Amino acid sequence: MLSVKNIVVKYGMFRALDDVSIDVGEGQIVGIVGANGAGKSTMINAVSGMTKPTSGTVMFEDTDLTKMSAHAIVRAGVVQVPEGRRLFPDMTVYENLLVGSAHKRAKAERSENFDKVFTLFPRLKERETQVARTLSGGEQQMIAVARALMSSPRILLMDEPSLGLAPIVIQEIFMVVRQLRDLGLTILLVEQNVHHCLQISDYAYVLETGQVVLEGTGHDVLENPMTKAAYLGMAVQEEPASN
Amino acid sequence: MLEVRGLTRRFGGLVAVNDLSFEVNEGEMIGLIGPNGSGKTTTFSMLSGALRPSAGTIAFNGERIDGLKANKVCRKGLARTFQVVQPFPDITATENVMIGAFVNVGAGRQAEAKAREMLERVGLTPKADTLAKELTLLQLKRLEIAKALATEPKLLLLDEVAAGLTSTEVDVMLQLVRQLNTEGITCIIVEHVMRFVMNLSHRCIVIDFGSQIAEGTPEEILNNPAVHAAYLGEEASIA
Amino acid sequence: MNFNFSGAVLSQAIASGIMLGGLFALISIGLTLIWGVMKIINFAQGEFLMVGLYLAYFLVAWGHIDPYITILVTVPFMFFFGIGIFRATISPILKDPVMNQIMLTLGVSLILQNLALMLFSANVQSVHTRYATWNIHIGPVVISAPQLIALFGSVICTLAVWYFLKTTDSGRAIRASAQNPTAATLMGIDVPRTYLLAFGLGSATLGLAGSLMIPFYYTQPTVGVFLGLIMFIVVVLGGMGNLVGCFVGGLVIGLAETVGAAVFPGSLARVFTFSIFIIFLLFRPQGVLSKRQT
Amino acid sequence: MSLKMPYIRILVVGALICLLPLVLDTFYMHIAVLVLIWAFLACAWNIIGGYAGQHSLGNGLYMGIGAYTVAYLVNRFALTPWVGLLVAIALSAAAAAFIGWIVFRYALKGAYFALVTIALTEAAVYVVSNIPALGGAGGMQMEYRGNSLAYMQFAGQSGYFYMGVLMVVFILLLTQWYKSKRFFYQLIAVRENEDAAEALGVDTVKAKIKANVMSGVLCAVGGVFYAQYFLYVGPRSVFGEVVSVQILIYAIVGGLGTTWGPVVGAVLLVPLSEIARGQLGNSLPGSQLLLSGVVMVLTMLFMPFGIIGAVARLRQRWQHRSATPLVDSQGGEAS
Repeated sequence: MLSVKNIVVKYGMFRALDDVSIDVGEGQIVGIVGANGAGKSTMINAVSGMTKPTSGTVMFEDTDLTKMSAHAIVRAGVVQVPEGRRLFPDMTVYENLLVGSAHKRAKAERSENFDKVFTLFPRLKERETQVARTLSGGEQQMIAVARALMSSPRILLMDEPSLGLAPIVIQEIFMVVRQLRDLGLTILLVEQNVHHCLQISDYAYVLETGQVVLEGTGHDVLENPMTKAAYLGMAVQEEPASN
Repeated sequence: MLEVRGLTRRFGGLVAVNDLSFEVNEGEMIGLIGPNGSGKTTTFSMLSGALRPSAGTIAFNGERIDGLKANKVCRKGLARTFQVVQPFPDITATENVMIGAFVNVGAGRQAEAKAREMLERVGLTPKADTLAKELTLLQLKRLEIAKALATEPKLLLLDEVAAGLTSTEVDVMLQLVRQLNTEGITCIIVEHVMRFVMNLSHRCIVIDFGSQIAEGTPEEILNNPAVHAAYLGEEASIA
Repeated sequence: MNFNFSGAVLSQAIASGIMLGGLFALISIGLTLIWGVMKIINFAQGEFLMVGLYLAYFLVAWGHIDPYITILVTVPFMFFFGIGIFRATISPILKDPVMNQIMLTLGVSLILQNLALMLFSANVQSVHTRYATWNIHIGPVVISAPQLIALFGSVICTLAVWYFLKTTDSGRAIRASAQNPTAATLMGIDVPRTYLLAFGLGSATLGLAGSLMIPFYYTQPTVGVFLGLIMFIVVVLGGMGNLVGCFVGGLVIGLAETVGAAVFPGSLARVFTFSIFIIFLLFRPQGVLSKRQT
Repeated sequence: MSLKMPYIRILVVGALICLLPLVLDTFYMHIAVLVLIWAFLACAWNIIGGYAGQHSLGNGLYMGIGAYTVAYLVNRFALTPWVGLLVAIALSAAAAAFIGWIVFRYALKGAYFALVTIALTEAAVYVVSNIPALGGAGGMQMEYRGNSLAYMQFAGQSGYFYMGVLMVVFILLLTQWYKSKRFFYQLIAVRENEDAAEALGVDTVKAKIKANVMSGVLCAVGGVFYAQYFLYVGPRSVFGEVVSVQILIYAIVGGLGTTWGPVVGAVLLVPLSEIARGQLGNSLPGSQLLLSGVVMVLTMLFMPFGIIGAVARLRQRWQHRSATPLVDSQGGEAS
């Protein structure tokens, strides 16, 4: 459904992504894990049009997303849940959701989407009239997911949904992700929280300094000792540090 | 040398740093680690005077420095680098470093000599006359260190100097920081690149959700299950 | 200073202050939207009003159109005028430092002011309509009808803009783009277009202000200098982007001017107004109504 | 290049300029004096606006303090302007220190800072207009007491001209000299990145207040000279927003935060607008300010770093093209 081919993203001299290819099949959860600065967020932003790649293509079915502006990509059904939530802090929960469904295609499905979102997150229904910034971190993350769902996505790009949340809330969030997949949504999930992410991923990639170092089913990647190495630097530590 | 007691910082209802206490001895290399958003940078900001603590005390060489403004803290010999590099973009690398040098030096000529010496020390001499905005990330990170060094710190706070660097560059940075330590500068390192911290630190302090969850040598930390849980997420499965 | 004024003088001053405050609120709605909500700096806002006033003046004086009917022309004209200026000047440097935007829009204000001077001369222009003499007497207090209409216009315009921002998708898109442009883009909003719309609307309100003011006010190339500063003062007092606050801020400044004029000699009342502004900026930058944020 | 070179350049240019009265007629001498006055004021503004990066829109306040102080003291007590100059310096220093302390202590930035400074200089207009002793809205005429340096008054324009050259050369030398000093580095650090400056031991509030005082005092000196040249001061001619914008426009067009920028701006723009005023002033009033506005808009759109900045950039680009790119030894490709 989504296919990223040989993508390169440079920030000045720095190659944030260096010839990376990934594929996301319809109805799958595909995970991307890796340490801070490995290029995970860059990957998401390259897909959603927030960063323009130097080379490579991002194909969503038959459309080339690299040629589209960011807001047009959303309207086409590729929707990002950004890192750190990025809510509209001074708007109510309800208004945040309305903004999510402001474009034409989503507007037509607005009331069904509201039903769907409030069944998934009954707590948001209770908090409907509260201003977003007064809610807890977990609730804010739910708004971010709900807001993205309101724009009738066909594929959801989730950037570190567990960031800064308490363990119990993280569990909840991942349960929602799995639920969404079961409802038929395709999800590209970027995470630092390796265990949770890999447990629910159908397929996964491990990124290190802008390159894919490992890929496979979620289970395989989780069991692979290299995954841990990419995170804690244990394997590398055995080498002498001098160059 | 540095004594932190009960350091706390709240932002509205959120407690970013919660009752943190630790000590740093002269000549030590301390790693301050923890997952994203655990309060490391907030801690640094309080130590360096950029942020006022909500509670707790910070003593540097026996003198209270909490509540002092950043420029005063710097003049007492405690310098920092920034996680997101903060150069003075429209002036040259040398001039960037001179601003730090002026803390102890009055005359322009001397400050310039000192700045060039610092640039030499971090290996940035070839770029001495380049505008800061034209430097690469690695060069900017070195510049960040050179600027801090020019203030002649006794204690240096390094905030993510290795983040965003390629692995070869991390090695270069590693050597540089180790060199500084052997020259007698005490360092506290906040870092995400674990290889970097683990190779450098004598002792690590791990924080999560603003509280300390572990302390010990790098080996001890690596084998601590609480640390694993904090970094990799708990192993509990999702039913 | 003259403190021994009578109750009648004071009540007239208060009544006039409320009228003037309504006027100040009316001219400040646009800036509340542009600067308060969208954080676009426009130091030429006062000159935009001057353009609106001249347009209304010519329609009434030369076109012999009823001032309240000129709204049909002034509002759409100012909408497109604002969009044109925004596209040509402000939009290309929207990401530049704030100071550059200030300098640029100051330049725009110099251009508009002096173009007006060249084209229309420095003479003070005003129109004579049958409304000018309509007065309402309440006890010893006299209120002029056109001023009262402007006050009503100000209330209605405030409510309309408030309603637009609160309940329509375009209004919410404006607020969303201001609060977090990245997130707005990620929700499918065309942010640059939204900026254009907001700026156009903010400018259009000055067309309305021009039409409502011309029956009792005057126009002159420099009319926007003082009124422009008043707009900024009102927006700061109202609490940056708070429409109700803007209305209250307008009233505060209107009262400060008229009551000040009753107390202080000559134009010293202006100094009183500026002092209120500076004190507010220093000690209560969040405005009259908002609670202090922790 | 020798370290003394910039100083020598200033002195040589100054000396050459002194030859101008030999070739210029009265009209152009008048323009030349105006160029010098505005160049001086723009250089003074450049300290707070260009080097410290705090774009004050109210430096007319200090210029007005200078002009009014000298006019009042000369008219009322028949003092020599030189005493007036000293009093003006003291008064403007006090005002600038007080305003700077308030504004920077509360960390007013950007539009807020601009608005407060406008409000202050506009308030000064209304205050002065209401003080009969200062001539009210009509301002004050000063008496011509004869061609004498003691009265800072000269029969022809050349006296004012030479004095103006001296002042501009002085302020350029001062700026150049300060450029290698700790204080100026601190100002630039404040402009470029305040947090980083604080972290490197710079007391940013103190540095900004000092810059404001320096800039304010020099603007007052410019105001004194202005009053002595025109022998008239009025609320709108030395205070207020329009004057304040005029003070800074030359620095911005010429090149912010450069020694020569304000001078270049004044040399190019003042004659243009004066000629526009002379030629079109009657048929098209306001043409000179319209011109200023157009120049300001174009500068911000196409060369936000001013003429000097644009030239430096062009030269840099040219050098870059001719030089072989340096390969960074450490910053190579990711492995």
